[in-house]
Amino acid sequence: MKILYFAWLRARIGCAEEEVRLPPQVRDVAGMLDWLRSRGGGRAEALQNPAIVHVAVNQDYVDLDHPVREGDEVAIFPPVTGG
Amino acid sequence: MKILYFAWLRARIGCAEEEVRLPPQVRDVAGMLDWLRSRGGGRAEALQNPAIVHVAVNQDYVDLDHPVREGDEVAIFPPVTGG
Amino acid sequence: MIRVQREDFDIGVELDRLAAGNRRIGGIASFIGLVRDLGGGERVSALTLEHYPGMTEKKLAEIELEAHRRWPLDATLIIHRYGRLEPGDRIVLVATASPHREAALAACHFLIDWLKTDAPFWKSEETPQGDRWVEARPDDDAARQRWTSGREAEDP
Amino acid sequence: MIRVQREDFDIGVELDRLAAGNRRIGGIASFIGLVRDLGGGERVSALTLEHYPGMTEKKLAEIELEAHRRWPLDATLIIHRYGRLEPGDRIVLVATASPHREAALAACHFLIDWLKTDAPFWKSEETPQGDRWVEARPDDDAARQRWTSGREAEDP
Repeated sequence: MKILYFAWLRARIGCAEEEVRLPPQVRDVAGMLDWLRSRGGGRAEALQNPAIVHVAVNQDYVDLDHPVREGDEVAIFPPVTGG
Repeated sequence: MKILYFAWLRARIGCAEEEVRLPPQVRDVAGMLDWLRSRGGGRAEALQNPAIVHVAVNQDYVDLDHPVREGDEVAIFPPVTGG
Repeated sequence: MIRVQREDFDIGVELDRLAAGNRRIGGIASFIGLVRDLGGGERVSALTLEHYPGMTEKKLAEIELEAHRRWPLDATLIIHRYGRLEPGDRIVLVATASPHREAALAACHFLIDWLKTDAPFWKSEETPQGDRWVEARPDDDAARQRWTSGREAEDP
Repeated sequence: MIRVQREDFDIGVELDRLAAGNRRIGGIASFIGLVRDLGGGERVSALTLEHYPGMTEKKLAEIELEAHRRWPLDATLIIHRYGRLEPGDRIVLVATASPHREAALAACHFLIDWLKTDAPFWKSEETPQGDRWVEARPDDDAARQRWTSGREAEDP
């Protein structure tokens, strides 16, 4: 599964895109974030505050209970500031 | 006193601007309109409906009880339709 | 700034000039009114705009001043044309520039609403049935009214 | 129409194109967002806009579609730039064209409000204290919220 990071999340984790293989017990966004936090490399700190960590699956905003599956494009980013 | 007519009021009365000398008993807009209606030349008909006859004195919208005096610039016109 | 003119205007030039050199400005809102080819269900081949020179400029300046009183605006522009215009031609431009987008958007909306009911312009349309004077729309009075009931703070 | 691009755009050309050949259009509303030289009280010498290619276009298309669902619009345009921009540079253009001025104005306001909260762009500012990521504004969420509480009919 492809995970994209944007803005200061990308900067803090030091990675724009990673290819991961989720363990079978991880089924939703909340589980995925927990699992990512456990992987180190600044992820625990960068992803700690759920209020400012947004997730998109296949380019749609999703909530913590949204399912994630192999083959999804997942993006993790802070609140948007365009316009 | 100068009276200006605009839009269909000008067209119906057939006059864009006239110089008049108000009789001394005419003191306000309502009195002026009554007096103008009595002068003929299509004025009675054109000025009959007060809901669609607007008056400006010295380039400000005014109500029927607003005073009129020699030297004022008076304009009479239908509701505006610009923009 | 107020301009009442027969000539057309260039939107790009006008909006660039509005913000020129002012780096505080974060947003420019604008509204352009165009001549439509339909009026009251009839085909319109042209429009003639008559106005009251002197009072037009006075009213537009008052409306502009009121917008500056209500919102933090760095610059405003109202251009209104008169004379004979054809479908697709520009009639009016209202533009507002502010550090804040809400102020620019609300003030632009306010300016065109007030201009519609307060600026002494009259339109006459050329139709296959002959010329006819455009009637005022009650909608326009209602639109103006919204800005006088103390609700502008909650726009929209 | 949606465009996400690094290059600048020409307002006059874009707005003319929006209404070109359509004589039903009575009003064009637009909003242009510019880079300000101040952010959070600090001098900003430049801004870099990052976005999420693919999702950006998808979200902007959804927002545009929603505007067409809510108002009678003949044409809409959203142009959003990315990359490095300096104070005074254009960031975004939103434009709407409709037979009716109210629809054009309300839809333009709606589009920029929704774009602010829904389109995946992020700004980083260059200041004398170093680079820093712009924080989202609660005001923007509130502005978006107004359009979801069924009050858009009474705009403003």
